[in-house]
Amino acid sequence: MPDLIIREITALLLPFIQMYGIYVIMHGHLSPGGGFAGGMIVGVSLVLYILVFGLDSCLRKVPHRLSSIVESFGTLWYAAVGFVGLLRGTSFLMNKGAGISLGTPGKLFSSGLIVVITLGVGIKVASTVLSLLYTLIEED
Amino acid sequence: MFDNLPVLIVVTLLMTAFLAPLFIKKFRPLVYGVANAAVAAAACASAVLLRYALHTGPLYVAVGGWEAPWGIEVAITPLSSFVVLVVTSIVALVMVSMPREQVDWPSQKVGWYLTLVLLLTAALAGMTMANDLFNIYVFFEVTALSSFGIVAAKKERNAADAGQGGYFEGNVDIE
Amino acid sequence: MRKLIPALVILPCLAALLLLATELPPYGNPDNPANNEVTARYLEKGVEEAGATNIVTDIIVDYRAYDTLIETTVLFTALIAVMLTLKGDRKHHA
Amino acid sequence: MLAKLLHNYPYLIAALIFAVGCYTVLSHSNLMRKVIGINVMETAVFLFFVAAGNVRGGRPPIIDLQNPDQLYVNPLPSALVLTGIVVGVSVTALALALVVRINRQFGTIDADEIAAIRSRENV
Repeated sequence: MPDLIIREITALLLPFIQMYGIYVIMHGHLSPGGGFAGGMIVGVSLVLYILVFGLDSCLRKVPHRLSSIVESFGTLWYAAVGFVGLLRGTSFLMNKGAGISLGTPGKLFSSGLIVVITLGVGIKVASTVLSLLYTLIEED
Repeated sequence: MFDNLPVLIVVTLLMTAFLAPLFIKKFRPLVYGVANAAVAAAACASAVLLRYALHTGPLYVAVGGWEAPWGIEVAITPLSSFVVLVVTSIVALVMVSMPREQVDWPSQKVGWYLTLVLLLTAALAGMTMANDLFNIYVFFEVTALSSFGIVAAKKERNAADAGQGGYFEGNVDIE
Repeated sequence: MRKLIPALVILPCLAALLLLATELPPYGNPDNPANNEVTARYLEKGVEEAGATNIVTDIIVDYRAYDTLIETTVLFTALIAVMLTLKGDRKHHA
Repeated sequence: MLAKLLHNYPYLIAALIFAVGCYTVLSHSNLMRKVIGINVMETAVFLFFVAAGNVRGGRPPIIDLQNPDQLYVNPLPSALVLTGIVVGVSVTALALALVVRINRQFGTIDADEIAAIRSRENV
Protein backbone atom coordinates (compact mmCIF):
# COMPACT_ATOMS: atom_id res chain seq x y z
CA MET A 1 0.00 0.00 0.00
CA PRO A 2 1.60 3.33 -1.05
CA ASP A 3 1.76 6.23 1.33
CA LEU A 4 -0.86 8.78 2.23
CA ILE A 5 0.01 11.47 -0.31
CA ILE A 6 -0.26 9.14 -3.30
CA ARG A 7 -3.55 7.70 -2.08
CA GLU A 8 -5.13 11.09 -1.39
CA ILE A 9 -4.02 12.64 -4.69
CA THR A 10 -5.19 9.60 -6.65
CA ALA A 11 -8.55 9.72 -4.92
CA LEU A 12 -8.77 13.38 -5.84
CA LEU A 13 -7.71 12.89 -9.48
CA LEU A 14 -9.60 9.73 -10.44
CA PRO A 15 -13.05 11.30 -11.00
CA PHE A 16 -11.53 13.95 -13.22
CA ILE A 17 -9.58 11.41 -15.28
CA GLN A 18 -12.71 9.32 -15.77
CA MET A 19 -14.79 12.38 -16.59
CA TYR A 20 -12.22 13.40 -19.19
CA GLY A 21 -12.29 9.88 -20.67
CA ILE A 22 -16.08 9.99 -20.95
CA TYR A 23 -15.81 13.46 -22.52
CA VAL A 24 -13.39 12.11 -25.13
CA ILE A 25 -15.72 9.20 -25.89
CA MET A 26 -18.81 11.42 -26.22
CA HIS A 27 -17.06 14.03 -28.40
CA GLY A 28 -15.37 11.53 -30.69
CA HIS A 29 -17.19 12.95 -33.73
CA LEU A 30 -16.37 16.59 -32.96
CA SER A 31 -12.85 16.68 -31.56
CA PRO A 32 -9.74 14.47 -31.58
CA GLY A 33 -10.35 11.20 -29.82
CA GLY A 34 -13.13 8.69 -30.07
CA GLY A 35 -14.04 5.34 -28.69
CA PHE A 36 -10.56 3.82 -28.60
CA ALA A 37 -8.75 6.80 -27.07
CA GLY A 38 -11.45 7.62 -24.54
CA GLY A 39 -11.95 3.99 -23.55
CA MET A 40 -8.21 3.69 -23.05
CA ILE A 41 -8.23 6.73 -20.73
CA VAL A 42 -11.06 5.28 -18.62
CA GLY A 43 -9.32 1.89 -18.56
CA VAL A 44 -6.00 3.43 -17.53
CA SER A 45 -7.73 5.28 -14.70
CA LEU A 46 -8.89 1.89 -13.38
CA VAL A 47 -5.31 0.59 -13.79
CA LEU A 48 -4.15 3.54 -11.65
CA TYR A 49 -6.76 2.56 -9.07
CA ILE A 50 -5.36 -0.97 -8.97
CA LEU A 51 -1.79 0.28 -8.63
CA VAL A 52 -2.63 2.54 -5.71
CA PHE A 53 -5.40 0.77 -3.82
CA GLY A 54 -4.55 -2.84 -4.61
CA LEU A 55 -6.10 -5.55 -6.74
CA ASP A 56 -8.56 -6.85 -4.15
CA SER A 57 -10.17 -3.47 -3.64
CA CYS A 58 -10.78 -3.11 -7.39
CA LEU A 59 -12.03 -6.69 -7.68
CA ARG A 60 -14.65 -5.89 -5.03
CA LYS A 61 -15.89 -2.89 -7.00
CA VAL A 62 -15.67 -4.38 -10.53
CA PRO A 63 -15.54 -8.21 -10.41
CA HIS A 64 -13.66 -10.01 -13.15
CA ARG A 65 -16.85 -11.70 -14.28
CA LEU A 66 -18.61 -8.35 -14.72
CA SER A 67 -15.80 -6.85 -16.80
CA SER A 68 -15.73 -9.96 -19.04
CA ILE A 69 -19.49 -9.74 -19.62
CA VAL A 70 -19.33 -6.00 -20.41
CA GLU A 71 -16.47 -6.77 -22.78
CA SER A 72 -18.47 -9.41 -24.68
CA PHE A 73 -21.53 -7.21 -24.92
CA GLY A 74 -19.51 -4.19 -26.07
CA THR A 75 -18.35 -6.11 -29.12
CA LEU A 76 -21.82 -7.53 -29.66
CA TRP A 77 -23.21 -3.99 -29.49
CA TYR A 78 -21.22 -2.95 -32.56
CA ALA A 79 -22.49 -5.89 -34.61
CA ALA A 80 -26.04 -5.24 -33.38
CA VAL A 81 -25.84 -1.60 -34.50
CA GLY A 82 -24.77 -2.91 -37.89
CA PHE A 83 -28.08 -4.71 -38.16
CA VAL A 84 -30.00 -1.42 -37.99
CA GLY A 85 -29.12 -0.74 -41.61
CA LEU A 86 -30.07 -4.29 -42.52
CA LEU A 87 -33.47 -4.06 -40.81
CA ARG A 88 -34.29 -0.89 -42.74
CA GLY A 89 -33.80 -2.75 -46.00
CA THR A 90 -30.35 -1.42 -46.90
CA SER A 91 -26.79 -2.60 -46.47
CA PHE A 92 -25.03 -3.78 -43.30
CA LEU A 93 -23.48 -0.98 -41.17
CA MET A 94 -25.14 1.79 -43.21
CA ASN A 95 -25.66 5.14 -41.57
CA LYS A 96 -27.07 7.93 -43.71
CA GLY A 97 -28.15 5.68 -46.55
CA ALA A 98 -30.43 3.77 -44.16
CA GLY A 99 -32.48 6.90 -43.61
CA ILE A 100 -31.09 7.81 -40.19
CA SER A 101 -31.16 11.52 -39.48
CA LEU A 102 -27.67 12.94 -39.13
CA GLY A 103 -28.74 16.08 -37.28
CA THR A 104 -26.83 19.35 -37.44
CA PRO A 105 -23.08 18.81 -37.96
CA GLY A 106 -21.09 20.17 -35.04
CA LYS A 107 -23.73 19.48 -32.39
CA LEU A 108 -23.24 16.83 -29.68
CA PHE A 109 -26.18 14.69 -30.79
CA SER A 110 -25.46 14.48 -34.49
CA SER A 111 -24.04 12.04 -37.03
CA GLY A 112 -26.58 9.26 -36.41
CA LEU A 113 -25.13 5.88 -35.56
CA ILE A 114 -21.54 7.13 -35.13
CA VAL A 115 -22.29 8.32 -31.57
CA VAL A 116 -23.93 5.00 -30.69
CA ILE A 117 -21.03 2.95 -32.04
CA THR A 118 -18.41 5.17 -30.40
CA LEU A 119 -20.11 4.81 -27.01
CA GLY A 120 -20.15 1.01 -27.31
CA VAL A 121 -16.51 0.88 -28.43
CA GLY A 122 -15.45 3.13 -25.55
CA ILE A 123 -17.10 0.95 -22.90
CA LYS A 124 -15.68 -2.14 -24.56
CA VAL A 125 -12.09 -0.86 -24.68
CA ALA A 126 -12.21 0.25 -21.04
CA SER A 127 -13.41 -3.16 -19.88
CA THR A 128 -10.88 -4.92 -22.13
CA VAL A 129 -7.97 -3.04 -20.55
CA LEU A 130 -9.26 -3.92 -17.09
CA SER A 131 -9.85 -7.60 -17.95
CA LEU A 132 -6.40 -7.92 -19.54
CA LEU A 133 -4.76 -6.49 -16.42
CA TYR A 134 -6.82 -8.79 -14.17
CA THR A 135 -5.82 -11.83 -16.20
CA LEU A 136 -2.15 -10.90 -16.37
CA ILE A 137 -1.60 -10.07 -12.69
CA GLU A 138 -4.02 -12.40 -10.87
CA GLU A 139 -2.35 -15.22 -8.98
CA ASP A 140 -3.52 -18.75 -9.52
CA MET B 1 -30.48 -10.26 -53.74
CA PHE B 2 -27.50 -11.81 -51.96
CA ASP B 3 -25.88 -8.44 -51.26
CA ASN B 4 -25.63 -8.87 -47.51
CA LEU B 5 -24.94 -12.60 -47.38
CA PRO B 6 -21.08 -12.46 -47.53
CA VAL B 7 -20.91 -10.03 -44.62
CA LEU B 8 -23.58 -11.95 -42.72
CA ILE B 9 -21.51 -15.16 -42.89
CA VAL B 10 -18.70 -13.40 -41.04
CA VAL B 11 -20.92 -11.47 -38.63
CA THR B 12 -23.00 -14.50 -37.63
CA LEU B 13 -19.86 -16.44 -36.74
CA LEU B 14 -18.49 -13.44 -34.84
CA MET B 15 -21.69 -12.97 -32.81
CA THR B 16 -21.78 -16.66 -31.93
CA ALA B 17 -18.17 -16.34 -30.81
CA PHE B 18 -18.97 -13.36 -28.58
CA LEU B 19 -21.82 -15.21 -26.90
CA ALA B 20 -20.10 -18.57 -26.41
CA PRO B 21 -18.04 -17.78 -23.26
CA LEU B 22 -21.06 -16.23 -21.53
CA PHE B 23 -23.35 -19.25 -21.70
CA ILE B 24 -20.91 -22.14 -21.59
CA LYS B 25 -21.20 -22.77 -17.84
CA LYS B 26 -24.94 -23.38 -17.71
CA PHE B 27 -25.75 -24.66 -21.21
CA ARG B 28 -22.65 -26.53 -22.32
CA PRO B 29 -24.28 -28.97 -24.82
CA LEU B 30 -26.45 -26.16 -26.20
CA VAL B 31 -23.41 -23.94 -26.86
CA TYR B 32 -21.69 -26.78 -28.70
CA GLY B 33 -24.83 -27.24 -30.80
CA VAL B 34 -25.31 -23.57 -31.58
CA ALA B 35 -21.65 -23.13 -32.53
CA ASN B 36 -21.77 -26.13 -34.81
CA ALA B 37 -25.04 -24.93 -36.33
CA ALA B 38 -23.55 -21.49 -37.00
CA VAL B 39 -20.59 -22.98 -38.85
CA ALA B 40 -22.87 -25.32 -40.77
CA ALA B 41 -25.11 -22.40 -41.71
CA ALA B 42 -22.05 -20.52 -42.92
CA ALA B 43 -21.14 -23.53 -45.06
CA CYS B 44 -24.66 -23.62 -46.54
CA ALA B 45 -24.57 -19.87 -47.24
CA SER B 46 -21.23 -20.18 -48.98
CA ALA B 47 -22.63 -23.04 -51.07
CA VAL B 48 -25.47 -20.73 -52.13
CA LEU B 49 -22.93 -18.03 -52.97
CA LEU B 50 -20.84 -20.51 -54.97
CA ARG B 51 -23.88 -21.48 -57.01
CA TYR B 52 -24.71 -17.81 -57.57
CA ALA B 53 -21.15 -16.98 -58.61
CA LEU B 54 -21.02 -19.90 -61.03
CA HIS B 55 -24.36 -19.15 -62.68
CA THR B 56 -24.70 -15.36 -62.60
CA GLY B 57 -21.10 -14.21 -62.42
CA PRO B 58 -18.98 -12.65 -59.68
CA LEU B 59 -20.64 -10.52 -57.02
CA TYR B 60 -19.00 -7.36 -55.68
CA VAL B 61 -20.54 -6.00 -52.50
CA ALA B 62 -19.82 -2.50 -51.19
CA VAL B 63 -20.10 -2.87 -47.41
CA GLY B 64 -22.11 -0.03 -45.89
CA GLY B 65 -23.00 1.24 -49.35
CA TRP B 66 -19.64 2.95 -50.02
CA GLU B 67 -18.05 2.18 -53.37
CA ALA B 68 -14.62 0.59 -53.62
CA PRO B 69 -12.01 3.37 -53.33
CA TRP B 70 -13.89 4.97 -50.43
CA GLY B 71 -15.35 2.01 -48.61
CA ILE B 72 -14.64 -1.69 -48.35
CA GLU B 73 -15.50 -4.11 -51.11
CA VAL B 74 -16.17 -7.81 -50.70
CA ALA B 75 -15.67 -9.99 -53.77
CA ILE B 76 -17.57 -13.23 -54.33
CA THR B 77 -15.89 -15.06 -57.18
CA PRO B 78 -16.24 -18.80 -57.82
CA LEU B 79 -12.78 -19.35 -56.30
CA SER B 80 -13.31 -17.31 -53.12
CA SER B 81 -16.73 -18.78 -52.35
CA PHE B 82 -15.33 -22.28 -52.99
CA VAL B 83 -12.49 -21.68 -50.51
CA VAL B 84 -14.97 -20.39 -47.93
CA LEU B 85 -17.10 -23.48 -48.50
CA VAL B 86 -14.08 -25.75 -47.95
CA VAL B 87 -12.96 -23.94 -44.78
CA THR B 88 -16.38 -23.79 -43.15
CA SER B 89 -17.34 -27.37 -43.98
CA ILE B 90 -14.04 -28.71 -42.61
CA VAL B 91 -14.52 -26.76 -39.38
CA ALA B 92 -18.14 -27.97 -39.16
CA LEU B 93 -17.00 -31.59 -39.50
CA VAL B 94 -14.24 -31.12 -36.93
CA MET B 95 -16.63 -29.52 -34.46
CA VAL B 96 -18.90 -32.57 -34.52
CA SER B 97 -16.25 -34.59 -32.68
CA MET B 98 -15.27 -31.78 -30.30
CA PRO B 99 -17.63 -32.55 -27.35
CA ARG B 100 -16.28 -36.09 -27.05
CA GLU B 101 -12.66 -34.96 -27.12
CA GLN B 102 -13.13 -32.28 -24.48
CA VAL B 103 -15.13 -34.22 -21.88
CA ASP B 104 -12.61 -33.66 -19.08
CA TRP B 105 -11.94 -29.99 -19.87
CA PRO B 106 -13.28 -27.33 -17.47
CA SER B 107 -16.26 -25.46 -18.92
CA GLN B 108 -14.55 -22.08 -18.97
CA LYS B 109 -11.67 -23.42 -21.05
CA VAL B 110 -14.09 -25.05 -23.49
CA GLY B 111 -15.86 -21.70 -23.89
CA TRP B 112 -12.67 -19.83 -24.71
CA TYR B 113 -11.50 -22.59 -27.04
CA LEU B 114 -14.82 -22.60 -28.94
CA THR B 115 -14.69 -18.81 -29.20
CA LEU B 116 -11.23 -18.92 -30.71
CA VAL B 117 -12.22 -21.64 -33.20
CA LEU B 118 -15.28 -19.62 -34.28
CA LEU B 119 -13.20 -16.44 -34.59
CA LEU B 120 -10.60 -18.29 -36.63
CA THR B 121 -13.28 -19.61 -38.99
CA ALA B 122 -14.88 -16.18 -39.35
CA ALA B 123 -11.53 -14.51 -39.99
CA LEU B 124 -10.48 -17.09 -42.59
CA ALA B 125 -13.81 -16.72 -44.38
CA GLY B 126 -13.65 -12.93 -44.23
CA MET B 127 -10.06 -12.81 -45.38
CA THR B 128 -10.84 -15.01 -48.37
CA MET B 129 -13.74 -12.82 -49.47
CA ALA B 130 -12.12 -9.43 -48.77
CA ASN B 131 -11.16 -7.28 -51.72
CA ASP B 132 -9.37 -4.58 -49.75
CA LEU B 133 -5.76 -4.80 -48.60
CA PHE B 134 -6.27 -3.24 -45.19
CA ASN B 135 -9.28 -5.44 -44.53
CA ILE B 136 -7.12 -8.47 -45.32
CA TYR B 137 -4.52 -7.20 -42.82
CA VAL B 138 -7.10 -6.84 -40.04
CA PHE B 139 -8.55 -10.29 -40.71
CA PHE B 140 -5.03 -11.67 -40.81
CA GLU B 141 -4.44 -10.35 -37.31
CA VAL B 142 -7.56 -12.10 -36.00
CA THR B 143 -6.39 -15.31 -37.68
CA ALA B 144 -2.90 -14.97 -36.19
CA LEU B 145 -4.01 -14.16 -32.64
CA SER B 146 -6.65 -16.88 -32.47
CA SER B 147 -4.33 -19.53 -33.89
CA PHE B 148 -1.56 -18.62 -31.41
CA GLY B 149 -4.11 -18.93 -28.63
CA ILE B 150 -5.27 -22.32 -29.91
CA VAL B 151 -1.66 -23.55 -30.16
CA ALA B 152 -0.89 -22.38 -26.62
CA ALA B 153 -4.05 -23.97 -25.17
CA LYS B 154 -2.36 -27.32 -24.61
CA LYS B 155 -0.99 -28.22 -21.22
CA GLU B 156 2.51 -29.22 -22.38
CA ARG B 157 5.13 -26.65 -21.75
CA ASN B 158 6.38 -26.75 -25.33
CA ALA B 159 2.99 -25.38 -26.40
CA ALA B 160 3.70 -21.91 -24.98
CA ASP B 161 7.11 -21.87 -26.62
CA ALA B 162 5.57 -22.85 -29.95
CA GLY B 163 3.05 -20.03 -29.62
CA GLN B 164 5.85 -17.59 -28.87
CA GLY B 165 7.85 -18.73 -31.88
CA GLY B 166 4.82 -18.33 -34.12
CA TYR B 167 4.25 -14.86 -32.71
CA PHE B 168 7.75 -13.64 -33.54
CA GLU B 169 7.89 -15.14 -37.00
CA GLY B 170 4.38 -13.96 -37.83
CA ASN B 171 5.06 -10.42 -36.71
CA VAL B 172 8.33 -10.14 -38.56
CA ASP B 173 6.48 -11.28 -41.67
CA ILE B 174 3.88 -8.56 -41.33
CA GLU B 175 6.33 -5.74 -40.90
CA MET C 1 29.30 -12.66 -32.12
CA ARG C 2 25.77 -12.33 -30.88
CA LYS C 3 25.99 -8.57 -31.52
CA LEU C 4 28.06 -8.59 -34.71
CA ILE C 5 26.07 -10.81 -37.05
CA PRO C 6 22.73 -8.96 -36.61
CA ALA C 7 24.53 -5.67 -37.19
CA LEU C 8 26.04 -7.01 -40.39
CA VAL C 9 22.59 -8.13 -41.53
CA ILE C 10 20.82 -4.93 -40.60
CA LEU C 11 23.23 -2.31 -41.94
CA PRO C 12 22.62 -3.20 -45.64
CA CYS C 13 18.87 -3.23 -44.95
CA LEU C 14 19.15 0.21 -43.33
CA ALA C 15 21.11 1.47 -46.34
CA ALA C 16 18.39 0.17 -48.64
CA LEU C 17 15.68 1.84 -46.54
CA LEU C 18 17.56 5.15 -46.58
CA LEU C 19 18.00 4.89 -50.33
CA LEU C 20 14.25 4.33 -50.53
CA ALA C 21 13.64 7.43 -48.39
CA THR C 22 15.52 9.59 -50.90
CA GLU C 23 13.31 8.30 -53.72
CA LEU C 24 10.03 9.04 -51.94
CA PRO C 25 8.01 12.14 -52.86
CA PRO C 26 9.04 15.26 -50.90
CA TYR C 27 7.71 15.36 -47.36
CA GLY C 28 4.69 17.58 -46.75
CA ASN C 29 4.03 18.42 -50.39
CA PRO C 30 0.26 18.83 -51.08
CA ASP C 31 0.69 17.30 -54.57
CA ASN C 32 1.99 13.96 -53.27
CA PRO C 33 0.34 10.87 -54.72
CA ALA C 34 -0.93 10.03 -51.23
CA ASN C 35 -3.30 13.02 -51.36
CA ASN C 36 -5.46 11.72 -54.19
CA GLU C 37 -9.15 11.90 -55.03
CA VAL C 38 -10.08 9.46 -52.22
CA THR C 39 -8.82 11.89 -49.58
CA ALA C 40 -10.39 14.80 -51.42
CA ARG C 41 -13.81 13.21 -51.22
CA TYR C 42 -13.39 12.41 -47.53
CA LEU C 43 -12.50 16.04 -46.80
CA GLU C 44 -15.12 17.63 -49.03
CA LYS C 45 -18.12 15.42 -48.46
CA GLY C 46 -17.33 13.71 -45.15
CA VAL C 47 -19.41 16.04 -43.00
CA GLU C 48 -22.33 15.90 -45.39
CA GLU C 49 -22.30 12.11 -45.93
CA ALA C 50 -21.35 10.82 -42.49
CA GLY C 51 -22.24 13.70 -40.21
CA ALA C 52 -19.15 14.01 -38.00
CA THR C 53 -16.83 17.00 -38.26
CA ASN C 54 -13.87 14.83 -37.23
CA ILE C 55 -12.96 13.26 -40.55
CA VAL C 56 -10.92 10.47 -38.94
CA THR C 57 -14.03 9.36 -37.04
CA ASP C 58 -15.99 9.56 -40.29
CA ILE C 59 -13.53 7.22 -41.95
CA ILE C 60 -13.19 4.63 -39.20
CA VAL C 61 -16.82 4.49 -38.07
CA ASP C 62 -18.69 5.13 -41.31
CA TYR C 63 -16.73 4.67 -44.53
CA ARG C 64 -14.63 1.80 -43.20
CA ALA C 65 -16.91 0.62 -40.40
CA TYR C 66 -16.42 -3.05 -41.31
CA ASP C 67 -12.69 -2.70 -40.55
CA THR C 68 -13.44 -1.21 -37.16
CA LEU C 69 -15.84 -4.05 -36.35
CA ILE C 70 -13.05 -6.52 -37.05
CA GLU C 71 -10.65 -4.32 -35.08
CA THR C 72 -12.77 -4.55 -31.94
CA THR C 73 -12.85 -8.28 -32.63
CA VAL C 74 -9.04 -8.29 -32.60
CA LEU C 75 -9.10 -6.85 -29.07
CA PHE C 76 -11.67 -9.44 -28.03
CA THR C 77 -9.59 -12.23 -29.60
CA ALA C 78 -6.50 -11.05 -27.76
CA LEU C 79 -8.34 -11.06 -24.43
CA ILE C 80 -9.77 -14.54 -24.97
CA ALA C 81 -6.39 -15.88 -26.12
CA VAL C 82 -4.68 -14.38 -23.06
CA MET C 83 -7.28 -15.98 -20.77
CA LEU C 84 -6.89 -19.35 -22.50
CA THR C 85 -3.09 -19.11 -22.30
CA LEU C 86 -2.86 -18.18 -18.63
CA LYS C 87 -5.99 -19.62 -17.03
CA GLY C 88 -6.94 -22.52 -19.30
CA ASP C 89 -5.86 -25.18 -16.85
CA ARG C 90 -7.35 -23.73 -13.71
CA LYS C 91 -9.85 -26.06 -12.11
CA HIS C 92 -12.36 -23.42 -10.98
CA HIS C 93 -12.81 -19.90 -12.24
CA ALA C 94 -13.89 -16.83 -10.32
CA MET D 1 21.08 13.09 -52.25
CA LEU D 2 21.87 14.03 -48.65
CA ALA D 3 19.81 17.20 -49.04
CA LYS D 4 16.87 15.15 -50.22
CA LEU D 5 17.31 12.75 -47.33
CA LEU D 6 17.33 15.63 -44.87
CA HIS D 7 14.26 17.12 -46.50
CA ASN D 8 12.50 13.77 -46.02
CA TYR D 9 13.64 13.63 -42.41
CA PRO D 10 10.58 11.78 -40.98
CA TYR D 11 11.25 8.89 -43.35
CA LEU D 12 14.93 8.95 -42.31
CA ILE D 13 13.95 8.78 -38.64
CA ALA D 14 11.43 6.01 -39.34
CA ALA D 15 14.11 3.95 -41.09
CA LEU D 16 16.53 4.46 -38.19
CA ILE D 17 13.91 3.48 -35.58
CA PHE D 18 13.01 0.42 -37.64
CA ALA D 19 16.67 -0.64 -37.78
CA VAL D 20 17.04 -0.16 -34.02
CA GLY D 21 13.96 -2.32 -33.35
CA CYS D 22 15.10 -5.00 -35.79
CA TYR D 23 18.57 -5.08 -34.18
CA THR D 24 16.96 -5.43 -30.73
CA VAL D 25 14.88 -8.37 -31.88
CA LEU D 26 17.80 -10.16 -33.51
CA SER D 27 20.61 -9.51 -31.03
CA HIS D 28 18.93 -10.25 -27.69
CA SER D 29 17.85 -13.65 -26.50
CA ASN D 30 15.65 -12.27 -23.71
CA LEU D 31 12.03 -12.62 -24.78
CA MET D 32 10.92 -9.40 -23.06
CA ARG D 33 13.48 -7.44 -25.07
CA LYS D 34 12.28 -9.10 -28.25
CA VAL D 35 8.72 -7.96 -27.50
CA ILE D 36 10.00 -4.43 -26.88
CA GLY D 37 11.93 -4.56 -30.16
CA ILE D 38 8.82 -5.57 -32.09
CA ASN D 39 6.93 -2.67 -30.53
CA VAL D 40 9.69 -0.28 -31.58
CA MET D 41 9.45 -1.60 -35.14
CA GLU D 42 5.69 -1.05 -35.09
CA THR D 43 6.20 2.53 -33.97
CA ALA D 44 8.51 3.11 -36.92
CA VAL D 45 5.88 1.83 -39.35
CA PHE D 46 3.22 4.08 -37.80
CA LEU D 47 5.53 7.09 -37.98
CA PHE D 48 6.17 6.39 -41.65
CA PHE D 49 2.44 6.14 -42.39
CA VAL D 50 1.48 9.32 -40.57
CA ALA D 51 4.39 11.24 -42.10
CA ALA D 52 3.35 10.12 -45.58
CA GLY D 53 -0.05 11.76 -45.01
CA ASN D 54 1.24 15.07 -43.76
CA VAL D 55 0.70 18.27 -45.74
CA ARG D 56 2.91 21.24 -44.89
CA GLY D 57 0.79 23.99 -43.36
CA GLY D 58 -2.25 21.75 -43.12
CA ARG D 59 -4.61 21.74 -40.15
CA PRO D 60 -5.80 18.62 -38.30
CA PRO D 61 -8.66 17.01 -40.25
CA ILE D 62 -11.46 18.41 -38.10
CA ILE D 63 -13.64 20.46 -40.38
CA ASP D 64 -14.11 24.08 -39.36
CA LEU D 65 -17.69 24.78 -40.45
CA GLN D 66 -17.31 28.56 -40.26
CA ASN D 67 -14.46 29.00 -42.75
CA PRO D 68 -14.61 26.10 -45.20
CA ASP D 69 -11.62 26.75 -47.48
CA GLN D 70 -8.73 25.46 -45.41
CA LEU D 71 -5.84 23.10 -46.04
CA TYR D 72 -6.20 19.86 -44.08
CA VAL D 73 -3.72 17.01 -43.67
CA ASN D 74 -4.56 13.61 -45.14
CA PRO D 75 -6.97 11.86 -42.74
CA LEU D 76 -6.73 8.38 -44.26
CA PRO D 77 -3.27 7.35 -42.91
CA SER D 78 -4.31 8.55 -39.45
CA ALA D 79 -7.40 6.35 -39.56
CA LEU D 80 -5.42 3.33 -40.74
CA VAL D 81 -2.72 3.89 -38.09
CA LEU D 82 -5.41 4.11 -35.39
CA THR D 83 -6.50 0.60 -36.36
CA GLY D 84 -2.86 -0.48 -36.48
CA ILE D 85 -2.17 0.82 -32.96
CA VAL D 86 -5.10 -1.12 -31.51
CA VAL D 87 -3.91 -4.27 -33.28
CA GLY D 88 -0.40 -3.67 -31.91
CA VAL D 89 -1.74 -3.36 -28.36
CA SER D 90 -3.64 -6.65 -28.66
CA VAL D 91 -0.65 -8.47 -30.13
CA THR D 92 1.59 -7.15 -27.35
CA ALA D 93 -0.90 -8.33 -24.72
CA LEU D 94 -0.87 -11.85 -26.14
CA ALA D 95 2.94 -11.83 -26.37
CA LEU D 96 3.23 -10.79 -22.72
CA ALA D 97 0.82 -13.55 -21.71
CA LEU D 98 2.93 -16.09 -23.58
CA VAL D 99 6.07 -14.78 -21.85
CA VAL D 100 4.37 -15.10 -18.45
CA ARG D 101 3.38 -18.67 -19.22
CA ILE D 102 6.86 -19.57 -20.51
CA ASN D 103 8.33 -18.17 -17.31
CA ARG D 104 5.88 -20.21 -15.27
CA GLN D 105 6.67 -23.46 -17.11
CA PHE D 106 10.38 -23.19 -17.95
CA GLY D 107 11.52 -20.91 -15.12
CA THR D 108 13.35 -18.61 -17.56
CA ILE D 109 12.56 -16.17 -20.35
CA ASP D 110 15.83 -16.52 -22.21
CA ALA D 111 15.38 -18.06 -25.65
CA ASP D 112 18.80 -19.78 -25.63
CA GLU D 113 18.21 -21.40 -22.24
CA ILE D 114 14.76 -22.60 -23.36
CA ALA D 115 16.30 -24.13 -26.47
CA ALA D 116 18.93 -25.84 -24.27
CA ILE D 117 16.26 -27.22 -21.91
CA ARG D 118 14.20 -28.52 -24.82
CA SER D 119 17.17 -30.18 -26.53
CA ARG D 120 18.10 -31.90 -23.25
CA GLU D 121 14.54 -33.18 -22.88
CA ASN D 122 14.25 -34.51 -26.41
CA VAL D 123 17.48 -36.53 -26.35
